[in-house]
Amino acid sequence: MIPEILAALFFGLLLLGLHRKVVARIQKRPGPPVWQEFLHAAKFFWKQTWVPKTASSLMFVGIVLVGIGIWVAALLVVIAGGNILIIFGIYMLQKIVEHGFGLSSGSPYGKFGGVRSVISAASEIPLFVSVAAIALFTHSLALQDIVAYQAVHGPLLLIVPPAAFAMFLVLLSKMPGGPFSVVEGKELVSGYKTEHFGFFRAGLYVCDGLKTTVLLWTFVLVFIGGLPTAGFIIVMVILMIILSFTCALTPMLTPFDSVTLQTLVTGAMLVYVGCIAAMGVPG
Amino acid sequence: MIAVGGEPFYYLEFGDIVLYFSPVTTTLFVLALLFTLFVLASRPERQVDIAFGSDAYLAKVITPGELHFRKFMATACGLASMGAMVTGDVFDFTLFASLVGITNIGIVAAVKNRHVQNAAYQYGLVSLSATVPLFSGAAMVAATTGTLSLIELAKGTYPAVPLAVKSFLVLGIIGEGMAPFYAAKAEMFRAPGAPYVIMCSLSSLLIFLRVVEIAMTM
Amino acid sequence: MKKKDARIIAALTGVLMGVLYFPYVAGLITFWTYGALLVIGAPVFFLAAGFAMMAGEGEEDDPFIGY
Amino acid sequence: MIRRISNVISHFDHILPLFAAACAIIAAIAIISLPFTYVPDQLYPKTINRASNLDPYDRGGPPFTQAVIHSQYPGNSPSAGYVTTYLTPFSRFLADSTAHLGTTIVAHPGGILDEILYNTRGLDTVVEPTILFIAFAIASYLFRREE
Repeated sequence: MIPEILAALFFGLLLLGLHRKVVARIQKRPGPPVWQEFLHAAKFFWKQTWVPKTASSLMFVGIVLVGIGIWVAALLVVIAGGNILIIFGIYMLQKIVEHGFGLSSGSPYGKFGGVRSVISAASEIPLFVSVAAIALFTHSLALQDIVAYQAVHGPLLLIVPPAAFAMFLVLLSKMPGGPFSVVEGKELVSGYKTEHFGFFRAGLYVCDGLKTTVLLWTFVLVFIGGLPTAGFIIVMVILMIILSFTCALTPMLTPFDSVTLQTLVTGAMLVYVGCIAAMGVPG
Repeated sequence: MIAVGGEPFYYLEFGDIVLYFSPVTTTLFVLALLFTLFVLASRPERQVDIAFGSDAYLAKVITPGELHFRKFMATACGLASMGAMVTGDVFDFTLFASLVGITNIGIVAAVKNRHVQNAAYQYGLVSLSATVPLFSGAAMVAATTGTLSLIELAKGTYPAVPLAVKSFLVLGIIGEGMAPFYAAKAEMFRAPGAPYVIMCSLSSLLIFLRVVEIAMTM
Repeated sequence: MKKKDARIIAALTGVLMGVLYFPYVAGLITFWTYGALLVIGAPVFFLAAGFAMMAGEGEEDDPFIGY
Repeated sequence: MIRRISNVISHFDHILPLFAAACAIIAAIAIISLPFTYVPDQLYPKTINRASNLDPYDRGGPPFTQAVIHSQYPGNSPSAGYVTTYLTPFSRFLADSTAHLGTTIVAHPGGILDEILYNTRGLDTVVEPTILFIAFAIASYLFRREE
């Protein structure tokens, strides 16, 4: 399992580097090298670190533990083909981790990042509607059952495209620089990350790397199905490039505009799922 | 039956109310437990504010009395969410949810900040009125199926719960602080005392996750 | 945390995770037992290693307030 | 349009009307989807004796014996049905002499908590008073805060 975790971490950081590269090329900048995020993580790990004077020290340190722990757990659940609700539960916990990072230091900038992250809690709701849509077809939420269903009936991407779109929006809200990424807006210095420096920040990069891999992998597993390893890598890279294009070509919304938009999407999804449920599932 | 949360591997019986530990409920339970331990063990941060007009800044300090009260409330909130995570009974779940709503107000009730207090007041009104759809949802589950036990409902031998009843239940939980009704909750986050205010958000997220599981199980 | 303690914790968790990998591959301990160990051990190892190597010695600093 | 909506939802004074509107919509959907079928095979059924002084709370039968309760898992609570009709002597006196006492949760220690909750539903009896006491704790803290 250790090799898988390290591979997922490395791959996720590379994907984030690719994201930066693509966005930079769209903006006619050369952009950093693809392994830039990895270099960042390594650089931060070897910097002198301490806990700020005003911080709630246990929370300040503990939240890094929680952040890394939950994403390792999420990765293990994906590897084992476990329940998709657990993965999404962990995904929602990422919100709490953001609050913890932002609020525990006592810095006003971190605080703003944390409050922003509460406001953007709407980004999770489309997720559950798409889960409901999936459950209507597969009658199970275990990843291995979903993959097995798709092996028989073809990818869910073609069966329930709106659910895939809703989950795509969810992925988008976790990408740096996307339209819904209000938590990391540039006017907030570094948002919730402001006060975590040194190896705490390196821990944050570990979280980000694992998170990127887990989320993209889950998306591919749920909506496209089982593939050989090379296939997974190729599809995830393609998905990442699509996400990067979306991020680069859309403006960032204000916090409550992003809430409104996501709520409207959720409403539309609810109507859609209601229609499926009312008409009965084919097959 | 849709095995939404996976097969339970342990049952804990309190009379008719049976707590069950399936992979999903156990994960949520452990997370609630973890943050409750944080609340118990950690000291609050001193929130730094910039004093406008000069280059001074001040750190807000939480007094011991306020600290104890908020720690108590946040712990109660953690216990309530832990209960809500594993309970196997619809009515018991709604009780835990309303307990979470009340303790959330308690967490920020001690803060001497007019803005936060106003937000908490509005939040309190919403979570109060949310108990109406919440409990009526539970009551209608009992009326339309004859049982309240999720374990029995999951077996599929009872009549299906109408969609409108499920929406009542979900709406009641959403009123406890999920989108788009959490504007007050976000303002409550401006209160100092990081470990305690985090409990506000954690409890409503966890309870929402759980109600999704419940609505899909029924 | 004292640097010495951090070093001991990092070494302990690192060795534990490394050593138990072999019985896991051999099938002696289940996936989820070893998984639980990793979920707890990996972040602890990471932070303890960080503390052991790079913990600041001097007085703590104030948070960043913008100037 | 989106901006106008977000202006409304961003202000916490607006969320109560917003929530009320949401409740109204769901209630309207519920009314449209009526009738729901009532399942007569209910847990905790009871026959109401309108003549009793304990009217809505009287479960029937003499005190200190086991009332008939249809519970979900009878094996888990062999003593179910005993305490539902249990009254302390003083409560018994109140119940015999007036129709208006001993019917609320705080009326009298040993009075009737709630005829369904009491001892048929183990954990609920704990959670429900807890909610009350937490509410009392908040209220008393706020009241005494300035001292």
